[in-house]
Amino acid sequence: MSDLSSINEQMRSLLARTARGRSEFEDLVVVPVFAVVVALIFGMLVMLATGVDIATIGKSFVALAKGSLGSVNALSETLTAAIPLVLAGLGLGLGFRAGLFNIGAEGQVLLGGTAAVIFGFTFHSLPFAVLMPLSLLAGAIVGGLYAAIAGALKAATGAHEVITTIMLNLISFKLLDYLLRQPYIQKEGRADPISKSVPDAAQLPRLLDWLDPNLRLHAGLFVMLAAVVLVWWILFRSKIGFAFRASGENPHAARYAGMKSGLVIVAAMGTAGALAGLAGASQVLGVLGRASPGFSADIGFDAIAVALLGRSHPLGILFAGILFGGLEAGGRQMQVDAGVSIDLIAIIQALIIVFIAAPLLVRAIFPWGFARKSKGGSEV
Amino acid sequence: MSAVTTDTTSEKIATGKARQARIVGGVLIALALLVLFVLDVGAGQVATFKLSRPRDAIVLGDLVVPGQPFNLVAAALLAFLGVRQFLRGGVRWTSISLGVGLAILVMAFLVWATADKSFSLTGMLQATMVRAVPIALGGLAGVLCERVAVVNIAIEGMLLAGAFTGALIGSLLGGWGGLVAAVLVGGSFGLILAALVVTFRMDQIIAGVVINLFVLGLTSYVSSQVFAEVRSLNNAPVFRAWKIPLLGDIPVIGPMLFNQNLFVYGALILVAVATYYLFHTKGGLRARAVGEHPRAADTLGVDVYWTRYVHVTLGGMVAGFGGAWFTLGSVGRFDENMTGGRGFIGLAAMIFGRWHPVGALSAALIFGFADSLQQKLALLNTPIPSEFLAMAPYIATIIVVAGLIGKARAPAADGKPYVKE
Amino acid sequence: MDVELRGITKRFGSVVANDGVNLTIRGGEVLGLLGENGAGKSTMMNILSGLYSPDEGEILIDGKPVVFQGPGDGIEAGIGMVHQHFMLVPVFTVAENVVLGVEPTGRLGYLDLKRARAQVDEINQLYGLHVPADTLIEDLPVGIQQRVEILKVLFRQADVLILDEPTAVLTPQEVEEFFGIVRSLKEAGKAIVFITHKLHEILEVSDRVSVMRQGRIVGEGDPKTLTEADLAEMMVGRPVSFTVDKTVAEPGRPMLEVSDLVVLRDNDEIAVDHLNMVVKSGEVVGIAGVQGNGQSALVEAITGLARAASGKIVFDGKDITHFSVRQRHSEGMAHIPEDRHKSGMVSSFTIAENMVLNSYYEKPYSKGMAIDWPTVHKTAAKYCVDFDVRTPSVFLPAGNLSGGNQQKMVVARELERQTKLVIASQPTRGLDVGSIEYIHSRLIEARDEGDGVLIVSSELDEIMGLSDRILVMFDGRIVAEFDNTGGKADRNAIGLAMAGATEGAAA
Amino acid sequence: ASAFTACQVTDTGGIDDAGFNQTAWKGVQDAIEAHGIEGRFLESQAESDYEANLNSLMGGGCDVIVTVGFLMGDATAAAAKANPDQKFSIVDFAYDPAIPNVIGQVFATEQAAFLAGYLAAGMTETGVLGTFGGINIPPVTVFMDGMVHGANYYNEKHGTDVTVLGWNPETKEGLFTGNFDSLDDGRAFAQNLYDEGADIVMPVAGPVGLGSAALADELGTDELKIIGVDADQALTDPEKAHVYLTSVLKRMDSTVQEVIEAAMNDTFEGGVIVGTLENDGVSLAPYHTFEGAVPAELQAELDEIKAGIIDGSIKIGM
Ligand SMILES: Nc1ncnc2c1ncn2[C@@H]1O[C@H](COP(=O)(O)OP(=O)(O)OP(=O)(O)O)[C@@H](O)[C@H]1O
Ligand SMILES: Nc1ncnc2c1ncn2[C@@H]1O[C@H](COP(=O)(O)OP(=O)(O)OP(=O)(O)O)[C@@H](O)[C@H]1O
Ligand SMILES: [Mg+2]
Ligand SMILES: [Mg+2]
Repeated sequence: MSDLSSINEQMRSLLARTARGRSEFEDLVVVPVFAVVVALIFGMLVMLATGVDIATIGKSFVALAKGSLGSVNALSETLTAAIPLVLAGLGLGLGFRAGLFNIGAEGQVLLGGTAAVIFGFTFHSLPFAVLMPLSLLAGAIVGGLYAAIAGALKAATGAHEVITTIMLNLISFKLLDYLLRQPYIQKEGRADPISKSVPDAAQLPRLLDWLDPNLRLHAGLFVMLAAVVLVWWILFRSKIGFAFRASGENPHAARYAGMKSGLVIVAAMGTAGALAGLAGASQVLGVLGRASPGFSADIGFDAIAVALLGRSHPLGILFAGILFGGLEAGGRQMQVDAGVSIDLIAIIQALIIVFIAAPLLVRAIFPWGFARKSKGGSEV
Repeated sequence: MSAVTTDTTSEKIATGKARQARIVGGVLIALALLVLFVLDVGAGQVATFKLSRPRDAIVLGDLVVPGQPFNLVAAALLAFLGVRQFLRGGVRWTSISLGVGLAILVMAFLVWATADKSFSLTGMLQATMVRAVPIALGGLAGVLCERVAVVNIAIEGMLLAGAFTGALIGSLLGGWGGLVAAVLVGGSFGLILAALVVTFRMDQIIAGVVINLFVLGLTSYVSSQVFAEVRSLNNAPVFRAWKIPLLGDIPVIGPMLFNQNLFVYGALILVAVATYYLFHTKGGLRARAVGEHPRAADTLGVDVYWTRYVHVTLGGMVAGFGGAWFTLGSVGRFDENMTGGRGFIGLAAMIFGRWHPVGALSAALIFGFADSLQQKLALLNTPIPSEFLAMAPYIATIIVVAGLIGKARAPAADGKPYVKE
Repeated sequence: MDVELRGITKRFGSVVANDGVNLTIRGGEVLGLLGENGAGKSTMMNILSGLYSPDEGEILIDGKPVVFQGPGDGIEAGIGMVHQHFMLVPVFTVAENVVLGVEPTGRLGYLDLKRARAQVDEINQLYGLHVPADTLIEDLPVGIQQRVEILKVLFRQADVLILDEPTAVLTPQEVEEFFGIVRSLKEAGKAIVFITHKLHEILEVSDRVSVMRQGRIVGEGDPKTLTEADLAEMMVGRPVSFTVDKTVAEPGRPMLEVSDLVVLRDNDEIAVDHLNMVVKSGEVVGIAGVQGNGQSALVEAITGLARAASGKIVFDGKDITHFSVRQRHSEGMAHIPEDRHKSGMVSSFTIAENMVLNSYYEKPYSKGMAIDWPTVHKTAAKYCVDFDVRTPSVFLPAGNLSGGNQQKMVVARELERQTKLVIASQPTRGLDVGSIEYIHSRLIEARDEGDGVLIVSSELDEIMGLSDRILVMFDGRIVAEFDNTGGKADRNAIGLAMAGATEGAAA
Repeated sequence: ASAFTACQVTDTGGIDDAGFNQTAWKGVQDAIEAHGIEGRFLESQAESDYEANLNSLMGGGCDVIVTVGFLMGDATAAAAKANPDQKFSIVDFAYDPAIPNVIGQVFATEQAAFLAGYLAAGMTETGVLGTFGGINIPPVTVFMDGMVHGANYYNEKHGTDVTVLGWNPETKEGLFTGNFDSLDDGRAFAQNLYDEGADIVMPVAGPVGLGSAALADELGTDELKIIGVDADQALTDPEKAHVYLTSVLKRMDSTVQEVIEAAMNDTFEGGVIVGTLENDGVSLAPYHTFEGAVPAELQAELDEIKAGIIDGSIKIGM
């Protein structure tokens, strides 16, 4: 033991990282590919069952590919749709890591977006360099505070966050309906429940409009990418992230280690809500330009699937969000080119998630393409 | 426990619960002030609650409540409860005091809102029951699943599937056919959920989310492709209210409990059966053991996977029954997303009801009450905007969950997959 | 009934837990099974009971080969196992736990709890177990829970009883009573497999002993002719010292002074009742006591996990009564928690992450808001080397370590820092002799460096071996104090005090 | 495809919303039937789809594009400005100032609802009417306003005391389901009004109203009658046709068809079409099964009032 070189040798081997195994590669690459294929086949069966003819089905799958990846416009649409999903998904993923099952992203998106709009038109005279970032920030803060309510309730009284966030969602819908009737918020000269528009100086500039004015991809893309990096840093590099993860995995150990559970819960919820709020803000500042009833359009719920599919890892969430964005954009194209109902996309989405999230199922369906596992394998 | 010497009693031992008791005391006193100053009713104004409807067999007079005295008494009671709670800090009484306090508040609020007006109390109670049905059934489905440690986020989707099937098959084969089909389809989704999470070890939450997405997509797709074209496929008969002789004529309570349709009776019976099953039978004992400590159950020869399959499927069937209520028990036709999130509220009711069938039913009734109350208040022209009235059930839930329940304990293995070696 | 295991092999991924094991078990005989942590004892018994299926090999009962599809088949065949980790549903009553799987039922599947209770009481009588049938498991002390496990097996009329580390959590008195039960079972003709890490127990109760190392049987023998030292050497592969080598303590200034401390449980019952005690630097103070007498609450209050309802805690001259866990930690308090799985570690975290679980926020592990991972990894590797934590890499999840190595990891984390006071709760529960030896020497080392050391253990041997001074805790108070310089404290007197007999001897 | 093509982009309610999307689409279908043109629609799932859907219709395939609802106001205006040669029309919305290539279609719905309120007041046996809406927004509440004013006018004329539950035109507060999906809410809200004595209820919440019809069907029409909105619900909900006393028609189908015809005949001119009682853009539907039940005097009064509204001698809500 006292032999210095043997100790160094020991240390070196302890510090060597293990290489990624074949099964990890399969889970990360092979399974998703199979999943998409199987889901499309199932989608085809559904269409056949409802009397759609083969030619149309073929056309619709071509459209799906074309609409999600096939052109600059398609890519732009895919990314545009991905931005809010990834942002909100990052928030949810962070919450999951901290052991919080936040169903409330939808409400946080809604109120965050509304706050960004209100801030934008209230301070419309500020210059772009100030107003746009501050409007985003306003969205993030309001989203964060709204989520923190659920966090604080859990920390103070143990109220289950699933219930409180479901309720806060429902409350936010009503609150928005109410706000949109208020003269200060309602669009000038209209009685409809639509907010005033976001001034140009608060908008996330479109990135590709020099190419074609219809390309909607906006600067929210950078917000999204920055958020991916930030969340990755928070979770895996920062002190608070360590506390989030420890509390999520084993609250007893976290308490033993001196982490304040209440603080961690509120902070994690707040951060998650801020990201969801940012999702709402980027949607109104980049795409919609105003708030209206239900403008969040289930982003917060889809983001749950995105976060879970991305295994609560920022990179995974990025890819899952882009996949969902692609399905959305491609689904629209299916409707345009083949006249297939857009509801079909929801079915295909669901199937893709099933197969990605259940590698065992894909392995069962496609026994080939995977290395055979020894009996009693190490799947734990 | 141990003999505490006399000097201990004199010193202040601050416990978490004592602090909570004091907070509740403060809240109650604040409520008393609220009733006194905000909900104050002008002298001589009366609130009229109609106990009978014109066609009832036994007609009772209206319940006329003098507003000012009533609310003064309510404020006094609240203040008494609050001060008592604050000074004594009796831990055991905290929840009870808060519950009673909230009930008093609701009554005072009703009297204030109804001052010089009237509404039908009987109708409100009946509506409470009706509105509670799908939530209670959703909650019961959740109880069956989570008692064997499978989290069922898919209740919403199963309700929707039940509703859709009820409408489709009900249109083709009549109400009973539709009902059976809805239950079977709900059960199949339960089976699918079980297969995904038990056999394929998929994350339970993802599996649930997916089923919701899938059902919403499929039903919307089919209803827009098929129902829009062939209307006759979406025109199912509705199970009518069936009044139980005599009992149904009891004033106030009768219409609520004994003059309802199949689904209300079904929900009540299912809750009773599930309670009996879970807590008084062999199967229930095994199911709960699987939910609490699957390995222990396994070592005793209880088949964990089989038990989970069976109960999740049963849960799906209950949800399918609850879903059929939307079409066969209410409106006779399907419409996209017609369950409108009731499954999630059912989930909340399950947690709120502490994973107990009766608890879930009670929670659902609280929802139903807040919901029908909200509708009445909207008619009474209170100065509160309708959106805020509509929030009432949700806010009430948050308050109750935060104040009364605290940390409810889920089955210990809830949400965790079980891996056999 | 005789049972034979032939060529049993079981792999978990790349780990070979059992490697061609042969073993024979006979009726009317107690077979002692020994082995280091991770040697494969539990795995083999899980295979015998039908919980796991073997990759190779076969099981023969009275010469006939059998195949178990699940534990149900094992039970059917008359094999019952008391698992190392209790297999009890905490929110069920004793009777419910016992009858689970073989419930007495009435019509409509009605669960006849009355009959269950009667049946439980019958067995209670027969073997003198004295278990209350209607109490919830979570309200029972572990000693009684252990008996419930045995009751479960007996209730199923098992002829082969596998007892996996049943004594790990029992007090000396309870162990004695337990041995009485084991002997009466043996007389009733049952075959018993008894797994333990305590060598004297093997010698005391078993008729035959088998020793396992790294998945294989490495030795068998007759306990009457073997000594503890023989067994230990067979097990570890080298001679092991049993007595803790230590010099006479040189107590210095008071490190921890607890005065009039009152701690309440969640239900507001009093757990610690106006307790006073002192731990000086350079001494080891052991707290002996039967579980449930407030030791855990005392430790929680000292370490900041529980609030002191009243009283004062002074640490090296500083009043820390209202300090947070973290403040106490940075003042130099080390805490080895009683349940490493529950609170000492995060199983899914890497070993490196676990090594800084409670100091990640301090220098040198953090820079600003970020954690300095390279430093953390290097430190963790060094700790692993220093404390002999056997793992291929610090990047593996801590849950993959065997229990002994997990505990060494926790001990390394707590003792490698500059500390003034070490609080160790059940520091060697469930560990093999090699690991125990190691951890004990580390605790003494901490004392010799001038730390105050407070040991809380239900293991009287451990308390006797380590402590310079012994306090006995009963019903929330210190009821007796013994000087243990040179291990001279009176074992019997301590045992009596633990049972609450000598109220008058309190310090 | 040389055939004239009319395209529609729905709002998030979808094509089968039993409301304005569906009614507008009926206008397209009527035009298809009458003139043999082609028609297609795109459904929007979310508001962010509006722009994308409109963009995908640019490129010349559509001779006229019909959009639906105030939510699409901005997106339609933007598309119209970017594509000045493309003809647009938007239902339930108008621009001020007008956009040259967009025809807005708006409706004086309160006029027809006023008649419905008067009729209901004349028909009620309990003296209590009820109404409820989807959410508290003007396209919804304008129906409720008209109903209340019509009932009040009846009271004025006849010295009766008919009350309308569920909407207060002064405070702008009333009974709302908060959604346009939950048919079950339609039943529950109608039950609520019925419990308070209402025997005629007008739900203004798209498909939610179908739930109210189910209740009326179950209770029997002597207990509860329903007034439909938007389209003649006795026709769109034929299975429950017998429960509809009448419907307040907002003839989006006819204005849409009118716009299509204008586009076909090159008489298309940006601006606004206002549907009123005068031009039959709004009206009361036939009574169908209640044909015999409405007294002749009441019918005569209604005709008189209709004339009064058209000539301006009766002002609604004044
Ligand atoms: N479920 C499992 N999955 C993976 N590996 C396992 C599992 N159970 C046991 N092992 C591994 O098998 C080996 C033998 O473990 P086992 O539990 O049988 O040891 P043991 O002799 O009972 O140890 P102890 O004295 O600590 O109880 C260990 O290396 C352990 O890591
Ligand atoms: N699911 C699992 N995956 C990987 N390894 C496991 C698993 N379950 C148990 N093990 C390993 O099996 C070995 C023995 O586990 P066991 O649970 O018996 O702990 P232990 O070392 O005996 O601790 P204690 O005595 O405190 O219970 C350990 O190495 C543990 O890491
Ligand atoms: Mg073991
Ligand atoms: Mg062990």
